[in-house]
Amino acid sequence: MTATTTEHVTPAASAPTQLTMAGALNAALRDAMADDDRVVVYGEDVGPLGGVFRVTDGLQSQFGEDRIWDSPLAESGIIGTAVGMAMYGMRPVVEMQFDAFSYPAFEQMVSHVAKMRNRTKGRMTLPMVVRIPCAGAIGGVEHHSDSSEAYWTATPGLTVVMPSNPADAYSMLREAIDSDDPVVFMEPKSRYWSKAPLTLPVTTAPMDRAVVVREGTEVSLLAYGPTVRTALEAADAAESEGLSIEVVDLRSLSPFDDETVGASVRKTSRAAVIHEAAQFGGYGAEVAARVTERNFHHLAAPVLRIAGFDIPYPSPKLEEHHLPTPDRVLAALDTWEWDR
Amino acid sequence: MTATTTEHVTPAASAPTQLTMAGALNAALRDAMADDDRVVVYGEDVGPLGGVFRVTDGLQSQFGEDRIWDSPLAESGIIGTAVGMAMYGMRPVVEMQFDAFSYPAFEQMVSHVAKMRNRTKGRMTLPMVVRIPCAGAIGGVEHHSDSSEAYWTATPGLTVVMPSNPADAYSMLREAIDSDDPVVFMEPKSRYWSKAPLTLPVTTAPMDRAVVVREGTEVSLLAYGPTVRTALEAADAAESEGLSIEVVDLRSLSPFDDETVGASVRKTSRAAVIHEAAQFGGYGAEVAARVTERNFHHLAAPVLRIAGFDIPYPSPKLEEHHLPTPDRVLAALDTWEWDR
Amino acid sequence: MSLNVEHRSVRALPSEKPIRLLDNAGHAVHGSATGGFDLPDAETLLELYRRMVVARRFDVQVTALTKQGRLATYPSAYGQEACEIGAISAIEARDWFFPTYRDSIALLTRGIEPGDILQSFRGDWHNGYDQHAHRCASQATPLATQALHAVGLAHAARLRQDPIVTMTYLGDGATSEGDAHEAFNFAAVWQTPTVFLVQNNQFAISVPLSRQTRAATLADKAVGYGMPGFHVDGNDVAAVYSVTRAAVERARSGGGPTLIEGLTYRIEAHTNSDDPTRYRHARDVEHWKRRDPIERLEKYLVSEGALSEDVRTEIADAAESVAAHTREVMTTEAELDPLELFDHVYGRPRAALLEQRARLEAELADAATDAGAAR
Amino acid sequence: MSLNVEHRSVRALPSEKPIRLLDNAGHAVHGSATGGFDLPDAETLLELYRRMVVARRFDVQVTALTKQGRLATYPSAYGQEACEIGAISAIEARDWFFPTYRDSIALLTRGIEPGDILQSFRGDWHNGYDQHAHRCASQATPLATQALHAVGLAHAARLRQDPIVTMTYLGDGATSEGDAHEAFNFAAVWQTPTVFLVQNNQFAISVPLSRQTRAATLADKAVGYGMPGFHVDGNDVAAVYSVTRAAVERARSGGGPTLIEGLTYRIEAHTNSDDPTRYRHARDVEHWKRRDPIERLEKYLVSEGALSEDVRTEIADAAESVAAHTREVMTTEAELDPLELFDHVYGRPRAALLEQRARLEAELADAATDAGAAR
Ligand SMILES: Cc1ncc(C[n+]2csc(CCOP(=O)(O)OP(=O)(O)O)c2C)c(N)n1
Ligand SMILES: Cc1ncc(C[n+]2csc(CCOP(=O)(O)OP(=O)(O)O)c2C)c(N)n1
Ligand SMILES: [Mg+2]
Ligand SMILES: [Mg+2]
Repeated sequence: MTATTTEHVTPAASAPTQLTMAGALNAALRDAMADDDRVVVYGEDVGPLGGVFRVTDGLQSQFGEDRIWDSPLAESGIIGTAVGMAMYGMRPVVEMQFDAFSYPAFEQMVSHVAKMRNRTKGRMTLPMVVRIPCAGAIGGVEHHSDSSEAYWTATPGLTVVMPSNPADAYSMLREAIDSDDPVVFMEPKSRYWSKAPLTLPVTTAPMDRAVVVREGTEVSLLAYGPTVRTALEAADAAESEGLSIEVVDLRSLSPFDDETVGASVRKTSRAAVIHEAAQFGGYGAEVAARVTERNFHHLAAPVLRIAGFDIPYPSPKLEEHHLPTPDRVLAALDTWEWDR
Repeated sequence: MTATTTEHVTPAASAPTQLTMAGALNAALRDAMADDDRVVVYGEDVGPLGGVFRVTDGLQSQFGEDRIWDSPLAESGIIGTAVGMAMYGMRPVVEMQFDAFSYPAFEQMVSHVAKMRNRTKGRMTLPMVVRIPCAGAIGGVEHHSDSSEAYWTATPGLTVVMPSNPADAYSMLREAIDSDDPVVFMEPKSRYWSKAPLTLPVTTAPMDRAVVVREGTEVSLLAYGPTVRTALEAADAAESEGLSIEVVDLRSLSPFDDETVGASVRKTSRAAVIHEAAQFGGYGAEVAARVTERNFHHLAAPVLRIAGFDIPYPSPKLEEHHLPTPDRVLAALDTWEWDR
Repeated sequence: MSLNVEHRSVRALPSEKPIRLLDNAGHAVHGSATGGFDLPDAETLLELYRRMVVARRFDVQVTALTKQGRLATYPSAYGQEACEIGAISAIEARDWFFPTYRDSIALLTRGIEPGDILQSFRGDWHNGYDQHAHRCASQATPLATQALHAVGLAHAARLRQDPIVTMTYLGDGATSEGDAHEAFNFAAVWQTPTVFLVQNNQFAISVPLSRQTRAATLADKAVGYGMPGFHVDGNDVAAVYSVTRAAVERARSGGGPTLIEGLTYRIEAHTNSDDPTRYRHARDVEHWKRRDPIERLEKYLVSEGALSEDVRTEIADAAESVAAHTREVMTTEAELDPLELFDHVYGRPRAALLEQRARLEAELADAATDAGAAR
Repeated sequence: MSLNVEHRSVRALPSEKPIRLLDNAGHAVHGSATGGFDLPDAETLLELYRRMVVARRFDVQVTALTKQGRLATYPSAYGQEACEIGAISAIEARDWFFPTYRDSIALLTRGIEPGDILQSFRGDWHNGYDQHAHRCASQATPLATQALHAVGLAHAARLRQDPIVTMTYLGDGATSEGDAHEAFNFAAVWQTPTVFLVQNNQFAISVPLSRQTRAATLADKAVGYGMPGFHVDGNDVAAVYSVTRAAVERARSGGGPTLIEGLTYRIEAHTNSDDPTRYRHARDVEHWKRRDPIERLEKYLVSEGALSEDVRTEIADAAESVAAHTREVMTTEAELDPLELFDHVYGRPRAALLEQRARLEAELADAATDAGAAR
């Protein structure tokens, strides 16, 4: 059961340098483009501007306009043409500028991207990656902080992953680009500027595995993307109060790594899932439901969901009240009946 | 706790006639249009054709083209203009021809329909109804049998309801049209031709309430739309084997009626939710998660989800294998450890 | 200033009168009505005739089989053969085609097996032919979505200096969708080698063209994208062929996309579950039956002495044998394996899906045992 | 046949040269370049000048406040005042306006309080003004979506025989979205009283117009919808006002929608978080600064003797006082009640949401107690 624990970073060859998640993603794109000329990148403002989050910074000057270019401003057009490019055998990596701006492409995503392989009995595959800078906590005005993962994970045929740190960002994006199936690659905006010492290239755990990022014995916190940090902070705070929390970074939202999560939950007997999105119908519902289904008799308490409120994402000055904080996580754990 | 049990049909004034669900919906539209001239109906083929399921049959000849008309073929256009019409004070009732054809309107639904009231602190409301003939089991070719409810229920700001029978169809559609907030009104296609004796107008339970449609003591089956019949058939079959099943028709998917469902589950101590949509990330996850959260110590077994497989909806000749059947429901209940 | 003026193309309104090379009486048209396009040679026209006759016979056969319940649904193209066959005949085997549900006869012309084309309408599986082998996408149901795929594939080929062309068909109704607009625009901005054929059969299910657009012609839409647009008599296969052929050549030589509208009419119902008496007059259908695209070409070929009675019989026989073959494959039930439902959702197996597969497998085994016991 | 010919409108290409009534030197233009539109009278022009000067001062003030961190973001319209003010001045109080994030100065001109306009950019709440009171929708962020709302509201009014007009602004980039297409088409088919103003500022964030369209002008798009289109010098407020005014009048009298493109330029960054040096040359910005819309009108008014030094001072003072007022409201923190987050999601209270509200209320009370204890 330790196959997917913390040691998921391959040994560094040379001295590591501090890299942000945005930088790691940029490097992953750069390396993938250099390794495979079928990899092309396009979207809104990804060219000379380098993307509004600078994830594609410098790539156009390195690879030229035939490998990375600015498309017209139309998300359905971006995804729909990427389907055609992938049908031809290219490996398009396209960007949706924010979660909410992927919605115009919803039909292409659900009715084609997700269904093409199955429709054709595997004769037509779509090796494409849809990058979505996701979630909030960046002081964004309306429509800039949505969490769209529940829409994608509810759609059979899509693979949905979300890294929480620079090493995973690099490794998982490389793996997503190498995948013969479409991947929704969600990038937590609030973590873009988080740093870690890295030597590239780095290979972390496979992108379909969850990883135990902190061991503990009494509670399993299941987190992904931006809430992994929240969970770790909560775990640190709890430790000083004598509560031992294990933190699992889900990483892969679809598929869900039942094995790694199940092992953690069976060890601790209590679990809570944390996400920014509204609780009702959120991805946490799937996590809670399946963890309960599969581990009911190991559970000492219901699986908690610590999530955003069931409201549209708030304006910048109010978002702090909406987002799950370490305090809120610990307060939620207090609602359990503890009989230690 | 009996306020919302089976007697939810008001006493009939005159002799009831057999009415299909499609007929009841048609009558509801007709009566709403007659009662309130702000009610207008449009969409694809709703005029002379009367809709591909004939739900709007005869309405254009009765009310004229200024009250009900065929729009251009563009779903985002339909929802987007309905937003504008509702802003003016009309009460548009628009039709998406099938779940999958609502996807082009996803951005309008999520970024405006769901958010307008909140955005404006309640100063601008959108009294509109989006009718969606939903789900499968009608031998439809690809894209004609999707279940889209998980997308809408994951979106704060939307009210989502689904009737399972003609009386509710009438009553809930009237209530949806009367609502000052947008309602996603999902109509299970496979039940359009199901009949019930009815005298109109009929008022059933409020549209935000679940209803116990069959009393039982050992298991609560939580169903909605097309699976209510499945649940009732399973309950009948189980009765002959000495198992007493209670069936709850959820009716309102968002909000969820925690009270009625909780009461049932606390009585029976076992629950299963049944839906056609794929299980992973489906609406049943929310049901299972919240029922567990709120009733954990009353549960003798995990809440089961009996749902479609995690695959795109199959072709007509294979759909029978995908859909939850009464047999599959009963087989699922057998997986529990029973210690009666 | 940043306007990239050298990128701009010539602006011109498509002619409002549809381009026509053969009139309804089967006479060759001369003068400005031809839009400067030449009548194809007799050999080409004869081949187009043959293809249309076979296509029509196939279409009639499938409609009949559908009425007998052998298919879940079938959207007929009866009356639209000039568009369906004229345009598909203008591309080559190396080119890619992106059809809709209505375009089964174009697929037949492209050489796809009837049984493979009809797998989806029969309800066996969503798509029954090998897209790569035929360079033919699946028949799109979500309207206008396939047009973007056509543009994307064309752009990929262009980046690879692969001189292929993509062609896609759309209905008049589909032009109202956002995806149609985005496809036209991406194609024009990227200058992809793409030919858009809008089959304006004047109805979107029950909705007439007047509720779909206020433009004088659907080809007018080309102006807003800076691409050439042509409004063509869609019941004149000679015109459809010549105009699409020219567009294909321009596309192949780097000249970018073209939008072509073929004005035609759907004689049959939208699909078998439609009731067209609710929205159109029998006299309109009669009017359009008198403009039959096959009869028109036949009159011309006969008057030119290019269609002998022998050849006519030979073509009719070929059509009958396609019909017979279609009947045969469609009356044999295909063996379907429900477990295949799980096998193509993802390339990499998912544990949870394998569990579901095993559950269905056990169910099927139980059912087989029960059936055996009952016997 | 079913083509509803009487519904068709005249087909015409918009003039490729932008319609202009005042040239950059402030001279009145004569001849065909005016497109037949008349220069507004001096009183009107003076009022437009006053509004532009106030708008510019406000815009500059808000950009400064944003740099000081008082706003989360602000998309400036510096340089686009002729479009922003010219068009909004062409509608009446009873008409409805559907703006984008860029159009704050049009809202100011419409009489909305600076503090109310800026509530959203300050981060207090998503929308800060009363839409009904001002007949002004919220500033749309999802591109082109508001255009459909404008069409829907116009159609509703038309059904009610309420002679109002709706106006919406879109950017050049937004015209690529499917919703723009659907809005143009619904408006044309339904003949709604709607005026679409495309502010072609030649960039969508960093993406230049040449990557957005291959059309000669964005007004050309009108052709494909059978609606009139006008390509206007968007730095000439006289032209923008006259052309939009004519479109508003035609719309009000039942003549249907109009598409107007104003060719202009955004002088500032896209928003404060943008870095325009990455995608455009300083010399382009300089070029467009020399075509300033306010200076142009000022030259004309001065040369006509219609703008005295006194009036100029009076206008400058008025602009200063708007700026001062804006500074004042924006440097006072608004009292925000986090519990209001729950109060407007639905009209009918939801039990589960009230539980969440109670939870936050308790949290806030705890925090207040802790803060009190700490003091
Ligand atoms: C996005 C979408 N919306 C609605 C439908 C339902 N639908 C199927 S065919 C059709 C009419 C299409 O008309 P047109 O584009 O003119 O093509 P035709 O059927 O006449 O060939 C409609 C509304 C669909 N398939 N896709
Ligand atoms: C649907 C959607 N996609 C992407 C964005 C992100 N975005 C905001 S403004 C902008 C550029 C818009 O350009 P344009 O329409 O020309 O308007 P301008 O900002 O120049 O006024 C983009 C891509 C958005 N707001 N909405
Ligand atoms: Mg049609
Ligand atoms: Mg712009």
